[in-house]
Amino acid sequence: MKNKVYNSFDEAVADIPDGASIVTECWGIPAMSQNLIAAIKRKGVKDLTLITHNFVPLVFYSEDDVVNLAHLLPQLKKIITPVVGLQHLGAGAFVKEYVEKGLEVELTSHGTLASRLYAGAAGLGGIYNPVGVGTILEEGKEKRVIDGREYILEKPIKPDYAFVRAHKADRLGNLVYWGIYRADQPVMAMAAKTTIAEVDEIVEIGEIDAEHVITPSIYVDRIVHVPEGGLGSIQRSKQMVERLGENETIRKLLFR
Amino acid sequence: MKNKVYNSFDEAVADIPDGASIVTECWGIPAMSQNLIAAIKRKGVKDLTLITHNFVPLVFYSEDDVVNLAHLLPQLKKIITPVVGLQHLGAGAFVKEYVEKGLEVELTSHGTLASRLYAGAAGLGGIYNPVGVGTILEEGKEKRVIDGREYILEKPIKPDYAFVRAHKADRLGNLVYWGIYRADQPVMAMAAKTTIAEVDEIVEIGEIDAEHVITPSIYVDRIVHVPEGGLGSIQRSKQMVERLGENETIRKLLFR
Amino acid sequence: MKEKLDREVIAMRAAKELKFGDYVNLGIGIPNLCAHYIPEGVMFHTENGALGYGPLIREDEIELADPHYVDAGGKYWRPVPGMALFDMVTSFAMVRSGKLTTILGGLQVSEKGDLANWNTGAGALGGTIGGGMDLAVGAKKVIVTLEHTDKEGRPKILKKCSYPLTAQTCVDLVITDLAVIEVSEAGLILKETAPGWSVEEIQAVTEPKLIVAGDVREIDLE
Amino acid sequence: MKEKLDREVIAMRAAKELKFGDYVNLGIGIPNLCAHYIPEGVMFHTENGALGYGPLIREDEIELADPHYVDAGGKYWRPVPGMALFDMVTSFAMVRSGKLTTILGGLQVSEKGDLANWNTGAGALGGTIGGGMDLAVGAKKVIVTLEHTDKEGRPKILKKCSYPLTAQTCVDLVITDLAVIEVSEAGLILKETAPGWSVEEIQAVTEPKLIVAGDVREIDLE
Repeated sequence: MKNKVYNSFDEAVADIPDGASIVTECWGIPAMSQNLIAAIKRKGVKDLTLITHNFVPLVFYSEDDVVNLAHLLPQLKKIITPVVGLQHLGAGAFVKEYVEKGLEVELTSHGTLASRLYAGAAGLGGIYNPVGVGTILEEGKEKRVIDGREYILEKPIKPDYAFVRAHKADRLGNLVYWGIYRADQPVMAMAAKTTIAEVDEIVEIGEIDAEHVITPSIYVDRIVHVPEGGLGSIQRSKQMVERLGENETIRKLLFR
Repeated sequence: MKNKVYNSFDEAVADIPDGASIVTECWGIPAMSQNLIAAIKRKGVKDLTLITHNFVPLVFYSEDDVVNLAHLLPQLKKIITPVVGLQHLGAGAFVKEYVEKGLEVELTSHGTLASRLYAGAAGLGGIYNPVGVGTILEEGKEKRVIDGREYILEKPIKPDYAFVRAHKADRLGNLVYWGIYRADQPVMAMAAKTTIAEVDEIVEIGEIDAEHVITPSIYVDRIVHVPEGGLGSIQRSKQMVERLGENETIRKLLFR
Repeated sequence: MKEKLDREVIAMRAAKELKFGDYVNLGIGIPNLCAHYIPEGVMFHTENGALGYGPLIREDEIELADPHYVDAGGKYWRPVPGMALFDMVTSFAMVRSGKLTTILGGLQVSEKGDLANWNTGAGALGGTIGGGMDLAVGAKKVIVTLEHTDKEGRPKILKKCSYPLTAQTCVDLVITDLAVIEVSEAGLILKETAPGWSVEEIQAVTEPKLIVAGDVREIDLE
Repeated sequence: MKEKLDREVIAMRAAKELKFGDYVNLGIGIPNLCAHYIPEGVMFHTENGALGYGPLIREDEIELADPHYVDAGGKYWRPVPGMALFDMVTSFAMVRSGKLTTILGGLQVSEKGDLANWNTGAGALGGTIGGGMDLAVGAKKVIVTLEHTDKEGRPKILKKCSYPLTAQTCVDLVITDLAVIEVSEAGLILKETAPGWSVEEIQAVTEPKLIVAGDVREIDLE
């Protein structure tokens, strides 16, 4: 059995070069590959293209608590995403200075992102997509009427790397997720050339039932265990939820 | 809670009109919706379009043992499939008389079928597909070079009905499958306007873990229980496997 | 001054559009409030990957919040028996399947049923797209809730939206603090009015000419 | 007459192309036989929805056959720890991912690496397409096993296939009962010969001109 288990996050990202494209989830703290993102930040690679469903600033937490994609801003050449920023904080205002310095932002809808990743995973050359017609998303793209309805030609996304945050991996690389943090991650793993998973637990072969596997092992190249209580760990997430009530802004946003 | 459980297969197909399109699995006896197929045969609706990954004659079993799509031949206007017949039995020879009388056969590759059903499920207008270039599958279709590679424009498939053969359904319609008989069925259920499931077992709400659901309830409109020991039941499948050894042709085909 | 309907009442009226057996996706804002009024037997969808989940966690039960169960707006909910979890490829196929009803917030709606709800014209980075465009294009029925006019009293129901669109000709029903308006091929049909508001008063704060339904009546929450 | 390699030996040679950590999909016929010779640490894929499944059930253990665990050729296998089951959308994305090696049977191969393996020209209904076209187009490496000539002694390795194609320029390596031939941009490279067969004898039953590898040698199964 090929060894896919890496002992450190730095090792797991060691071969990622300047100019690489990386797809990863950045929504909901337990769905973020915080340790891999932190490793990329330490590594300092430049001119990255990031594909994510959510590119947002950290608002409620310090960088000691949570590391997210916004921390990579100085290392980015391009972002492909349906969400830049948080609506109530002026949306994409926080990337303005980088855009002025040349950062490219390609907007897409979330469903379109999922379909484009599927297209990348299935080797399709493009898809005719119903979403975005008559909106800013159609700018510069080919449109076409098929059976009386208008569609936009969208290109597949085939990233160099996917960072996925899974719940459990077996030693072969089969993955299961937890709750709504499955999200875009299975199709990200399928579309990428190389997939690196950070997981709560690495279990023995056979502990994940074949019927319950979400990401089959062929799509997972490297696995790193998230240390208990460490950055991005379940324990840390739980503590943060427990502290939610202390912050009036969060109370208002999340519970009213 | 809306009642999706029907007491009979005939009731479950009662509204299917002449000219309807139906997608269903026809490969591997435990994956076939034999009771729904039998009900359609009894009903006698005509001019059906069938979409299936496998359109084959019954060779080893009598119609009392197994009912499959080939039994519907007189009721069909069109078949969309990657497999007509069995290679060692002269492939599509068994449909020849129907083709001469006007049956249309649209060939596709199996992967293309899966992608076209996904396109139907996701509301796409078409996909540029890499498979079939330079083969008979490109005939009459638009081709296009994208980023240096040639693709064929393939249309989505959006059938009126899907018949799926699942292992368990809860009363809301959430489904799980068993073994390799998951097959095309989840995407069939997603692409169809109306999905009818025949299942080994109908369980109470909560008995299927949310993390293990394969087809979410929104995609299932009607559920019918396969009677124990009846057509298409697990018991019947197991008996047939136990009898495999008695037939020298099957022994040769399956175990050598 | 006559009273307009408050947000809770708009939500109550919108919730009435849902019936037993429906599957619904609620947007952020007023739509979120509908959750409290939706009849039994309606299942909730959130585009981040759950169907049939339980009620939102209230402020007085924060201790029940589990970081693995939140909706697309970041609100925590309770897992309940019968729910299903799935990935985004499945979730957005669901969004586009024509099997969901969606209640969305709106900035502007046009007489053709165009919807603008993501950006007030502050440039491409002046708003977030998320899954709203997918919902607007893909749902079986799109209900938009919004206040009838902006803070300066200008109409939000317009001949043509001035803000960047979310989707064209997607809206089926508009529910405001003054009226219930159906989008039809012929134009906007005024179906219901807020108590005390006349057809003329509502027309005065609506840019396109309203077609008055034969059976136009006061909004009824029963 | 000199002996040609038998089907088992062709399968043994093809199996040598696989190494620890590879994922492989085996077609029907000779490729299926490779299963017995494939080194440990190689995982099997079957396009009907399983990865990492166990060995095929042999004729003397029919009682172990479970109707829920069969491969794309209808053969029964054993479920083993670590395997994964999935649907066809996932399975064919996998087939097209460039992450699998596939060993396929062949009717004809052209000098450009075109493959014909589904139909002997008996019309569109004279063969079955299945998932073979997807495998030929989508795999990282396509190995084709076939007999070097047909029953009448006519070459199956041709300048141009006469049978309907499965896919264009897809074949990487051809393993026959006489030779191992690599498909390159420059043409077909003869790498290995069956014991006792000369380069000239092999060329005589091969339509396109073969490029003889500098290190051409006898097929070695070690």
